[in-house]
This record gives sequence, C-alpha cells and structure tokens, in this order.
Amino acid sequence: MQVIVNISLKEGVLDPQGRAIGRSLTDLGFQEVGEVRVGKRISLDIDETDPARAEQRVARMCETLLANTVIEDYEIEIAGENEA
Amino acid sequence: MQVIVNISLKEGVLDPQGRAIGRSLTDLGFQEVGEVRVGKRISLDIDETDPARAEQRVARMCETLLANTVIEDYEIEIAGENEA
Amino acid sequence: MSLSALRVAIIVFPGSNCDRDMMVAIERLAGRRPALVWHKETSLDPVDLAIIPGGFSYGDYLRCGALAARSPIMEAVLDHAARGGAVMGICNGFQVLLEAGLLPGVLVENAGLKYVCRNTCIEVVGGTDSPFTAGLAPGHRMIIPVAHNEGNYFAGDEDLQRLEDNGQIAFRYVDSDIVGPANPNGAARDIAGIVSANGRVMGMMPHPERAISAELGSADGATMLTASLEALIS
Amino acid sequence: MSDIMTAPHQDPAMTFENAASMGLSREEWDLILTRLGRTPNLCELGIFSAMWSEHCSYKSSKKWLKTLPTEGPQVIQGPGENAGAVDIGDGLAAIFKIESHNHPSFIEPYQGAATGVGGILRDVFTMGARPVALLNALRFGAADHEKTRHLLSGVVSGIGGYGNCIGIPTIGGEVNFDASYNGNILVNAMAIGLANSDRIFRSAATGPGNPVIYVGAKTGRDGIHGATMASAEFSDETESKRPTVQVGDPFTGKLLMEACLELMASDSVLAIQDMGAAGLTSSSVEMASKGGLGMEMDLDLVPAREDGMSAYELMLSESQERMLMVLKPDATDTARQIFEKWDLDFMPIGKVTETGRLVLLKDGDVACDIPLAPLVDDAPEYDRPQAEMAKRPTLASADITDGRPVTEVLAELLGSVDLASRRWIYEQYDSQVMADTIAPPGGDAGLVRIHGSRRGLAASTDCTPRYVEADPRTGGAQAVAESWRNLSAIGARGLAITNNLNFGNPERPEILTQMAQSVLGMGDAARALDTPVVSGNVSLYNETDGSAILPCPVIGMVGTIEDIGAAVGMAPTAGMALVVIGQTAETDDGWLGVSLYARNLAGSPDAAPPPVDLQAERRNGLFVQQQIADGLITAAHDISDGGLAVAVAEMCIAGRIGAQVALPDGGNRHGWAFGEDQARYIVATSDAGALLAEAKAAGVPAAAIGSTRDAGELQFGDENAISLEDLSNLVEATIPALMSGG
Ligand SMILES: Nc1ncnc2c1ncn2[C@@H]1O[C@H](COP(=O)(O)OP(=O)(O)O)[C@@H](O)[C@H]1O
Ligand SMILES: [Mg+2]
Repeated sequence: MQVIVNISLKEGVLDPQGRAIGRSLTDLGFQEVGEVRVGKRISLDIDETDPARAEQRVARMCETLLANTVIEDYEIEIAGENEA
Repeated sequence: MQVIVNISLKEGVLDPQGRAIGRSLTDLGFQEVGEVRVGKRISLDIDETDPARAEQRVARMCETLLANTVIEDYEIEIAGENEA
Repeated sequence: MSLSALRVAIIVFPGSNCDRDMMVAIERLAGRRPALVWHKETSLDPVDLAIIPGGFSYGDYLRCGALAARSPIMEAVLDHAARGGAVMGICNGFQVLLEAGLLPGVLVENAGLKYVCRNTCIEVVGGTDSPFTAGLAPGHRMIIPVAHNEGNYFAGDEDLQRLEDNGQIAFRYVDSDIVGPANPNGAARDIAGIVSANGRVMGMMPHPERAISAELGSADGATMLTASLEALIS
Repeated sequence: MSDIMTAPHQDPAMTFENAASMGLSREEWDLILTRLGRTPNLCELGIFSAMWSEHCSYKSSKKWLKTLPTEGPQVIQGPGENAGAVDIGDGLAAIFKIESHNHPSFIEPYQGAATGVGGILRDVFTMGARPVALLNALRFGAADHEKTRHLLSGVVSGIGGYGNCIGIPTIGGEVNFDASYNGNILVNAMAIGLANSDRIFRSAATGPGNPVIYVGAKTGRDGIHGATMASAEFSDETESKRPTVQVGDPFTGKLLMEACLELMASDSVLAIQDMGAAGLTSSSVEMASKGGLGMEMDLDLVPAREDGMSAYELMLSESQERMLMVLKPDATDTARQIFEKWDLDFMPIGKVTETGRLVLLKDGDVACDIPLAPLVDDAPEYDRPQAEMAKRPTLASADITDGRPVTEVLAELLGSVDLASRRWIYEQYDSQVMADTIAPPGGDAGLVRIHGSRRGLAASTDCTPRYVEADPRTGGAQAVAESWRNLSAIGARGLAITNNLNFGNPERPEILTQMAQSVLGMGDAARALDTPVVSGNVSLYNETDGSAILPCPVIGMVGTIEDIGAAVGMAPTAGMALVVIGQTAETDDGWLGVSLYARNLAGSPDAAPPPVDLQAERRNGLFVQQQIADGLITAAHDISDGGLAVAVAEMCIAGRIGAQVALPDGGNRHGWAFGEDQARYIVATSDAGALLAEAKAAGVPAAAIGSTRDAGELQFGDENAISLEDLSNLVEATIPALMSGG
C-alpha cells in the first residue's frame, strides 16, 4: 500500500524558501502569485493491507521521525485506495 | 485560490534522501516500510478565480521555475475547489 | 587534576566530518586523545564530556540531525545527559541535540538560502552556571568560523524569552570588521549557541575546533574549548 | 556485410546505422567487424562506442598529449592512472587530477557540478589517497545573459553540495564570464589527496582467478547515453524518457571513501578502479587490459536499483558512487565486513581470466564476448589537420588609451565581473573542514597544512582563454606560468600540473590548432618550470550552433612550502614599501594587447597577447619564493588580469590599507598601469633597499614603486586619490548584485 505524508510548516513559522520562490515568480511576471509555502511530500510503500492500521503506523513514523512537530504539521493520505 | 504543486523525482532518478529515510525507519522498527521517495509540495496563493486558467498559469510556473523537468515531474492540484 | 584526566568521547555518525578535527583539537588542548564512538554502539563508557561533532550526519537528509538523533547511540547520550553529564554539539551536532530534544528550538535554513562558510565574531553572553561559559568573561569576543546551510536558530517568542531570562543564551553574533552581516544566518536574537537549563548541554553553530591556532586564522576556539575543559575538571 | 558468426545472446545484431547513432564512424564500424570477425550485438557495440568515444579514447588529442613532459624525479605516477602522483617528501605523495563536467552541468547545473566533484574525488581516493583539497575552474556566459545567473548559482551550490557534505575543503578556483560560454559552460573540478608513497593503488588487474568485486551504490538507469536510449530500434521495451543526468549522493560518496580507505589500509586490494564515465564498461576493460588479462562477469549479480535492466544498460549506466576491485582471494570476507559496516553494497560479480577477453553473462547466457586488445590498443587515433593562423600585430598602447586618471579606469575595471570579488561564490564552499586550511580562497593560491606537520600543500587553477584564442602556444604556456606565479606569490614551489583541455570541435582545423598549439605551449612551460604533467582530462565539442567556446586549457598546479608559518598572503600592513618584481624602474609602458583593458574598454582590437618569457618566469618565481622563505617579503600578489594597478588595489583591499604609488615620468600611463606583461609580482617589504639588492644580485628586475599608508586612500602620483572603502565596496558589490538580479 502506498501512503503519502504531506509535511508543512506550521502557520506562523517563517518560510524563507517559500518567500524567495514567491519573489522569483513575481519577478518572472507571475503577478498573481501571493503567499508561497514549501513543504515535503514523502511517499512510502508500506507492507500492510489494512488502511486504518497503515495510517496509525505512519502517524507513529511521523511523530518519531518524519515531522519535527515543533515547527511542522503532517497529514497522511492513503494513496493505495484511491489510485490504480 | 490556493493551488498545490506536487513535485517528485522522475522514476529511475536516484533518491538518496528517500533511501536514507527508509533505512532509518526500518532501524527504528518500522519493518513494513519499503521504498521511500521524497518530493516537494508547494502551495501557492493565486489571485485568480478561474480554475482552468489558474492551472494553466501554474503549469507555466512549473516549467519556468518550480520544477526541474530534467529530473522532476510535477502535478497540479487546485485546492480551493475541493477543500474548505 | 590535569586536563588529561578528562574522559571525552566523540560520537561518530555516518556522514560526520568534523570528528577528526575535534579529536585533534581536544588531544592538543587536553593532552589525551578522546574516544571515537560509532553510532551503532548502544552504550557509552562513563565520560566527562560527550561531543557531537559537525558534518552531514546521514547526508542531512530529511532534516539536519533528524536521522542521527534517532541513532542507537543517542539513547546512551540521553542517559548521560539525564544524569547531569556534559554534552557539547557543534554545528550538525547542535542540530542533532535539538532533534533529540536535549535543547529547545530548531535550526532552519539560513536566511540567505545559501551555505555559508566564513569567520564570525561571537560574544559570550552567559548567565547560567555552565561549564561551557564559566571560564569566559561575559562580553568576551571570539573569532570563530561557521560553515553551514541550516544555522538559523528558531524558537517561539516565549521560548526565546525563557532562554534569555534563564541566561541560556551562551553566544551571540556581534559586529566586527569581518565582511558581511554580523549574523550570518538570520538566527533569532543573533543566537550562535545555547545551553540547557542546567547548563550541562551546549550547542553552537560556529566551529571552535577549526580555530585552534593563529595559522588557521584564529586561536579563539582553543581558548573557548580549554575554558570548557578546565571548568569540567574542577 | 554478412555475419561470419552469430553474435552471442538474444540481443539483435547491430548495423552501421546503429553504430552511427552511437557516434561511431564508418571506418570505426568496419574496424569493429574486422577485429571481431562478426557483427556485434547491442551490448558489445555499446562497449565499443563508449571505449572509442573521444572521452575514453582521446582519439583526437592523444597525438598532442604525447608531447607533454610527464617525467621528473618527483613523479611517482604520470598520466594513465586514475590520477597522477608526485613525491612531496617525508614518504608522502600528493595525488591529484582535474576533470570536466561541462555538458551535464549545463543541463542540470546542481547535479552536474555535484557529480563532477564526486567523480574527481573518487579518482583520487581510488589510488589510496585521502582527499585533502578541492579546487575548480568555471566559465559562464556573459554576466547579463539570461541563463548565467541560474547556471552560476546552480553550479556553485552543486559544488558546495558535494564537497561540503563529504567534508573536503575547497581551497581555490577561478571563474570567468564570456559570451562564448552562453550555450556551453565549463565546470572543471580538481581534487588533491595524500597517500604514503609506498601505498599507492593502481588499476591493473592481476592474478587470473582472483575475484572481481562490485562495491558502493546500486546501478540504475541514470546517465546512459541519451542519444542511444532515444533510438527505439535498440530495444523492444518502450523507453520512457530516461534521465541522462546522474544524481550525486555525497553521503554515500563519503561512506564509500571511508570504506575504501579502511579496506586499503588492510592488505586486501590488488587493483581498484572507480566507475566514472561509461561506468562498468570502462572500469572492467581498463582493469583487465592494463593487466594484460581478461575478465568475466555475471551481470545478474550486479546490484541493481531497478528491475529488468539489460546487459547494455548495466554496462553503460553512469550511476554514481561505485567502484570495481580485484581482491586477494582470501580477503573477500574482511572486505565484505568493512563494506557492510558502512552500509554499502558488496558483491563478487566475476573473476580475472587469462583469456584477454571480456566475457559477460546475463540470464545464464553469454551477453558479450569480445577481445580486449582492440578496445584499447586499436582505439582510433587521429592526426587531424590544423589551420594556418595569422600572426597578430603588436598593439601600441597609444592606439587605445586616453588621458583619464588611473583611479577612474581602475574603479571601472574592478567593478566588472571579471575582477569583482568571488566571495559570493567561495563562501558557499566549506574551505576549512579538516582544520588544516592555512590559505582559504581569496588569495593567490590555496594552502593546506600537511596534517600533523609544518609543511604545506599549495594549489591553484588558471587559464586566460582570451590569450589562448589570440595565440594558442603563448596562451598554453601562460596558463602554466600563471599557476606557477600564484604558488610563488604565497611562497610555494610548483611541483607538477594537471590539465583540463576544454575546446570546441576538433574536426575543425582552427579548433585543432588551438588545442595542438596550446598543448605545445603548455609543454614548453612545464619543461621550463620543472612542473611535469601527471594527469589531465580532455573535453572537446564544446560548441553551440557551430560556434565554439573561447579555448580553455585549464592548468591545476600543485606545489609545496616547507614551513606554513613562512607563507604570505596578499595583505600588506602599514609602512611597507611596495616593490614590483619583474620590471625595472625605467619601464613606463606595458603590454595592452588582449588585456582586460583592451577587452573591456577598447572593444578587443585584434592584437597579440603578452609574450611569455619562461626563463624570466622561473627566475622571478624562484626569487620571490626565496625572499618569502627568508622573511624579506611579507605580502605578495602576482600581476595578472588588469595589470599593475589592479594588483596594487587588490592588495590594498585585502590589507585594508592605503597606498601611494609613483607614476612613471614618461611613456603611456594606462599602458603602464593596466598592461599585462608577464612574470611580474607586487611585493611588500619593510626593507626595500635589502630586497632590491637581493634582486640585483639574482639578476631579477625590480623597482620600488610606492608604499602603503594609513590614510585609507589609494593614490597614483598626484592624481585624485580614491577611498579604499569605495574600492572595496565596489569589488564586493558586483557579484551579489548580479545574483540578486540587480
Ligand atoms: N570557483 C571558485 N571556487 C573557489 N574559489 C574561487 C573560485 N573562483 C575564484 N576563487 C578564488 O578567488 C580568488 C581570486 O581568483 P582569481 O582572480 O582567479 O585569482 P588569480 O588571478 O590569482 O588566479 C582566488 O583566491 C581564487 O581561489
Ligand atoms: Mg593570482
């Protein structure tokens, strides 16, 4: 089963990379761009068939390693279900 | 409107970061973890109301700046529509 | 007691690259070669100081220091710290200590979004009774180089205030005639290094082990390290 | 053409069209048929095309490379191994090489540059040396070209990304900008390592029956020649657009380096070769052929990152961080333990044979069976034609100069990207890791202490392409001379060089002339300065839309200094006399032809570059080295781009000190100030009288031209003085402004 973890900076945490990208986009003529934030998207192949259990295990992985909960939030998507 | 761009390494491109994370997860006792790949998730606030047009503009941004199409693929999600 | 009686261990992770530099510095200053401890070890012989050196442990993948902080040896380092043992983390070592929860806050990407290697001028702040600042007068200035991509210290306002109030800010970047901004990475409140509440754990971005003789550009790192070793022995 | 024998394995037999699409000529194809006695299959043809590529075979350059001096008492290993080795005394050898990664860096600047650094480091530690320093030589298009900013920032962060992570200091380099590189940048990386001179490892396989071991990272489909992959007829499987750039993994690179050095310290390794260009192909072919032996490998055993890789793909993949070794038969277990400790793949994949053939098995079948001799010995070698080059006229200074004050012109030149401070670049490199860096980037040469001693290893990379274009032979010699000068200026003696020949299409006679003549000039200089060539690399076909780059034969020189405490920088202190070495008090005009002044302020008039007097270079360089060792010279800087006035200004900026410099009474003021006559230095001394007397005794031209002063201003004669702070800001602002889009 494929599980996706989206990791984003908590609101209020400064994202200099996002800001720099935003500035570059505006410089390149994309005037419509407002705030830009950059996060991570980690995809994991999990040897597990039960989605609920997979989600629970991946949440543990996030808490122990994948996210730094001081500044980051995470969100788990069970991709295997919706996709081919 | 919020638009999300998911950027991932093309298939076949080495992902040393994913490998290192995968190994650590296994060492931490998450035996069920197989391949891990890491991508970026960029969220953009776009001053645009037409989703089709937003998507087209963001595709241009991906080609010019956001993705390195030599080694990366990108995927655009119009978040404003499906989410709260 | 002489400095050579001091037992120092340097933890080596895959990707550490300042382990030898630190070993050489400590051996020169203390007269005894520190033990190098491989990250796969699960126990640490009794030591007076555990050092987590600079480098790119695990390639800096995921987040700097994140994978190293979950390495087998870190249990033992945590135990050592819990018993009041002294721990020093330099650069990547500082990042590891934050990821391991031994110090508060995080180190994020430099404000300039670029790696930076150059000299900085740092000032001893001190306040807490810490072996890492005890031998140095508050306001003492030192030229010590930095070399990092993620040295931008970040913590919530309350945490920052607490660090300030408790005297846990050990070193701050200050103005000097070095080309470029005094603060090389955008760190909150110009923080270059902090200590734990009990003063026994210290993390800093600049590399004192690279500044141990005038020929290397500065000997201020030797002063700082020697003061720490002396404070630990007494 | 009929099959005399069927090609092995189920792979389709190839045709000339296939060969042509891999870059082989009709003659080369016919030669393969003759040598093989049959048509090759895909895998075999891929191996021939890789081995006979310009990159592996040096077919256009070999004739000229052979003219270079490669011997000397200091040389332990000349060209032909992974890197060259020179004796630096105390039982130690310096092992070094430079290599280009031009095309990949243009396509993907970060990864291209990063893997360039990774590759050159592997070349060095493959020989048993611990790398101790990195340098680079970079060429970008015009500063205002739309791609320059992106390419420069990507390349610099890629170089840093690899070097910083693996923990080897970058101690020097050079960067030029010129419109001829708009569509073809140059990224050359150099690495230097140290080894015990009796513990150097080489690549020749020995002992039939000995195990051949694959170590490092797994093999993927990256870097397989793009043109080949795109041709659908080679493969029945539908190829998605596979990336042709490799991705570097400095973390694995570091583990591989530590594991290899640990293994080499035991007594296990008979031969070792890194997998660089053409991966498993060139490593296995070179190891076997150098040993005069054969090799048999089972490709099913190669650790692969992806399923279903064909023999062709496995043999031609350029995945990074991999090595091939021949071990002593009883050493396999020791070796395996070491590689497992470092979490690296370790796999015996074959054995050395006596057959003189390369035999590859795949899926239990023979996928390739070819004799090795033709691959190496019969590799084509071309004597391509040169073009006549008209001799360029000597430019008279008066033809391009005006009466503007020296400082006004100086400010203009110093603010140009050509002379601006490279701080924005080199501060992105860890220049101090290993804690032995005595002179980081920013001075004339980088200097690292030989660990645990008082001695130092100095290095510099140099080339002035506009001189090479104007007169290749002079330009080739000048590149060596400038490196020699950069080392001399810190007090070090050049010992040997490595070179990277970056040129356009050698099939064009004018390009071949550039290469051939500059190699001859390089040889002249290397002989005169006793700095033989011990390694190098050739990068040809650097062209876009039929227009070639400015020719760029980069020199990387390595030398030593006996006492690092005696080394000087270019920063003078107050109250010092400034003395020009290599020019007399009577000199009142200088050589402006092909100078930076002529290029930036006078529209590059057709002219000859400054001549190079190698005996003067040698004599002046040795003199400066000696006076630095004796302590009479306390700061020094060679005179190069921009001439005397620029050299003085750079010293003042470095020392944060002003200076008063006398103008000559007659002659051409701008010619004197900005001429680029060779073999010169500006030095600072507290005893000008003694220094001038020493110079006279040594037969070295020298003249006192001024002195430093605390006023914080630089003044020439009674012209308006210019504030040092202004100059310094000017020099520091240019590249940051360029990079922030200002
Ligand atoms: N790409 C680079 N990487 C590292 N250092 C560099 C690079 N380019 C220039 N430098 C450093 O900047 C300084 C000035 O370079 P340059 O003007 O080319 O020196 P020189 O004319 O003496 O050869 C030198 O110390 C050089 O090592
Ligand atoms: Mg120079």
